[in-house]
Amino acid sequence: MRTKRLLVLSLILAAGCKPPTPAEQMDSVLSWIGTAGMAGDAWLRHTTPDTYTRQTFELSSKTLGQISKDLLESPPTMVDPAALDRVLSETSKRITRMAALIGAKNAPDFARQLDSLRNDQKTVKALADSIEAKQ
Amino acid sequence: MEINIEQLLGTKVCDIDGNDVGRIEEFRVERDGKSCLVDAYLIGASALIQRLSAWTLVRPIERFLNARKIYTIYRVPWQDMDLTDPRHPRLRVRKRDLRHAK
Amino acid sequence: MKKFLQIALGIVTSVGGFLEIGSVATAAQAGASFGYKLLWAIFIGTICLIFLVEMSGRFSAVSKHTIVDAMRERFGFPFFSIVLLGMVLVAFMVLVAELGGIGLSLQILTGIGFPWWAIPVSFVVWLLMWKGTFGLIENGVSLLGLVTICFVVAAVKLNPDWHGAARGLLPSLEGDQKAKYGFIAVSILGATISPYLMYFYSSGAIEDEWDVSYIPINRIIAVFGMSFGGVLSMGVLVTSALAIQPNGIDIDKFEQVALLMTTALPRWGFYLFAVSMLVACLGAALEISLAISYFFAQGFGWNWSESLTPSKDARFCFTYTVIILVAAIPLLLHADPIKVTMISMALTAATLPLAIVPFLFLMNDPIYLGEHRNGWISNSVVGIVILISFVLAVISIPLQIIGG
Amino acid sequence: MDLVRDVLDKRLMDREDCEMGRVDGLVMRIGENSQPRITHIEIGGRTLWMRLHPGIAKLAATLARRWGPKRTTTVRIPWSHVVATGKELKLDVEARETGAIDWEIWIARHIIERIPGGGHEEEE
Repeated sequence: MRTKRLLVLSLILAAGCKPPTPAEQMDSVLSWIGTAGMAGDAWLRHTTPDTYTRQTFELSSKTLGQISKDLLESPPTMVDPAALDRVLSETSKRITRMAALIGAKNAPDFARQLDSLRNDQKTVKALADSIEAKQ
Repeated sequence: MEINIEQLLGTKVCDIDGNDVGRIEEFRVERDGKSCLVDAYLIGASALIQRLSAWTLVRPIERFLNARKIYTIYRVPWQDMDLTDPRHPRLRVRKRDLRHAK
Repeated sequence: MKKFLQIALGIVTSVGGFLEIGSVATAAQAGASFGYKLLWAIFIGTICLIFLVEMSGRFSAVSKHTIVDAMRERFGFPFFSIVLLGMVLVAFMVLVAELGGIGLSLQILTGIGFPWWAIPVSFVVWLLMWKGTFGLIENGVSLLGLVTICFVVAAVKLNPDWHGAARGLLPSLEGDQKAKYGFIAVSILGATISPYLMYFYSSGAIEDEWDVSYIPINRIIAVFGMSFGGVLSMGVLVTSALAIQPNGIDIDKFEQVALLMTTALPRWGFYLFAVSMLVACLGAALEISLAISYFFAQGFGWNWSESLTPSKDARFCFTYTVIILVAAIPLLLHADPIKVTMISMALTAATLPLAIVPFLFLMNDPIYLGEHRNGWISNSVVGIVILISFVLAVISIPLQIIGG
Repeated sequence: MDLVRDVLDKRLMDREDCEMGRVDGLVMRIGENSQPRITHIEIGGRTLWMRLHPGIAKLAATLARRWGPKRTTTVRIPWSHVVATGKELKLDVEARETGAIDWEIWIARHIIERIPGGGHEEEE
C-alpha cells in the first residue's frame, strides 16, 4: 500500500518536472556568455592562470552548445529561429576560438574577440528581452 | 518468566474489564542492596513526559492553554499488573480504582 | 591571561572554521542572482547558530555529557536511531561536497579534473584523522582558515552600498523567481545552521574537559566567533553581488564562483579564492568526518577520542575510515560537487527539526542542566528560526524539483 | 529510581573505567506472587535491533555470522555487579571477559592493526 502511494507520488513529481522555459534557457545562455566575458577580462589582466581560463572557455562553449541545441529543438515562436541559431552558434564558435587563443597566449587577438563577444552578448540580450516581453 | 523491559515499554495496557488504560512508560524500582525490585509501573502520557524529564517545557504550554489536567499518569503497584502475556498486559483492577500519581 | 588566550583562540578557530563549500556556494549564488536581498538569511541563520553553539558548549560543560550521549539516554534507542540515520545521511552528503570542494580548488589551480583528486584528497583527510590529534584538527586547520578573511576585504574594496546592504538584512519577498529565491534562502539557512557543528563543538568541550567555569568563556566565543563568521559569509554574498551579478552570471558551476575576487583583488584574488576554498573545505571535511564518528561512538557507547592511537578506539577509527572511503565514490563518478552542495544544504534545513527539537528538550532538562538550563529567550529564538527554515524547506524544495 | 529514565541506555563503565557500551536492554524476572526483580543488563546488537524490529535483528544476525567475532548468545551481566548508578553505570567486572567489547577487539585485530600506524590493541 505504502509503496504504491510512493510510486504515484514520484510519478506526479516526474510529470511535474517541466523542462525549462525558453526565457530561462536564454538566461542560462547569457549567464555562460557572461562567464566567458568575465573570465576573459580577468585573463587579459593577468589575474587567472591559462589552464583555468582555457578550461572555463571550453566549458562555456560546451554548455552553450548544449543549451542552444535544446532551445532550437522547440524554438520560441516570438523570435526568428534562424537569427537565434546564427547568433548562438557564432558565439559558441567564438568562445572556442578564444580558448585556442589562450593556448597560443595571443592577447591582442583575444582582446578583439572579447569585444565582439560583448556585441554578441548585446544581441542575445535583445533577443532574450523580446522573448521575456512576449511571454 | 523473563521479560525484556525495553520490549514492554510503550505496550498498551487494558484493565480487568478490557478498557484501554494507556501505555507503560516507566518502571519505578527500589534498590535494596544488590537487588533491584520493581515497585510500580507508570502508565499514561504524563509518565512519558516525566520519563523525558520534559516538565519544564510542557508546564508553560499547559498553563498557557489553561488546562490543569490534560494528561494522565497512573501508578500501578506491581501486585495489580498481570504480565502473563507480555504482549497484552492486563490490570487486575478496574481503571476507575487506579490512583493518579502526583 | 590564560583565559584571555583561550577566548582569543576559540574565536579565531570559530572564524577560521566558519566557511566551507556550502556557505560559500550558497552565498555566492544568492549574491549573483538576487543582489543583497538574501543577506537576511545569513543574518538570522547566524543568530540561531550563535544560540545553538552556546547551548552545545554549556550543555557539555555542565552535564559532562555530549549532546549525542544525552539524546540516546533521554529518548531511547529507537528514536535515537532515526536521528542517527537522518543526520548521518545528510552529513555524508555534506562530506562528499567538501571533498569535492577540495578537488575543485585543486582543479582550478592545476587544470587536473576533480575526479582525479577524489582518492588523493580522501587519503590526505583520512591520514590527518589517523595521525592527528583533536588539537591539530581544531586549531591547526582553523588557524589556516583565517585566510578566508580575504572575502570581507574583497567586499569592502568593491565599495558596497551600505544602505542597500542594510535593507537586505530585513526579510523581503521576491517577485519573479519565488521558487529559486526560496530554495537559495533555505540552502543558506542549512549551510549556516549546521548540526554537525553542534556535535563537533560539544564533543570538543568534553575532549578539552570543560566544566561550569567555562560558561562565560563559551558564551563570548560563541557570540564573537560565530558573528565574525557570519560576516565572512556576508562578505562572499556582497562580493558576488558586486562582481558577479553585473555580468549576468547565474552560478551553477565552481568555475564561475572562482571569478569572485578577480575584480576586487586583481593580483591575488583568484589564488586567494582557490587557497581559501582548499583550506576551508579541508577543515570542514575533517570536522564532519569526526562528527559522524562521534555520533556513532557516543550513541553506541564505544571508546572515542581523536587523540588516542587508532587501535585504542578501533570502532571509532573504523567508522571514519569507511565514511571517508565511501565519500570518494560519488566524486569518482563525476557527481557535480556544487549540485551535491545545494541539495545537501537544503536537506540540512529540512532535517533541522529532527536535530534541534530533541536538543531543545535536553537544554530544558533540569536533571542534566539544573539551574543552567535554557531561558525562554533561547528557546523561542531557536524555535522560531528552526520553524522558519523547516516551513521554507517544505515549500521550496518541491517547487525546485518541479521547476527542474 | 526510574528504570527507563535513569538506567536504560546509560553508559557502562567497567572496573578500570573502560567504556563497555550502553545498557541496551534490561531483563526482569516475574514470578507468580513474588515482586518482579531486575536480574540482568543486556549489551549488544541483538538486543538493540530487537528494539527496532525483529526483522532487522534477524538480518543483523545473518550478517554477523559471516563477519565478526563468533558469539551466539547475548552478553548478559547480572544486576548484582552494578556498583553505582548516576551519570553512568559502574560495573564490578572486566569488560574484556564479559564479551561486551568483542567487536571492538575484533575490529582492532582484523582491520585497524593491519593499517600502518594503527598501533596495537593490547599494549598499555
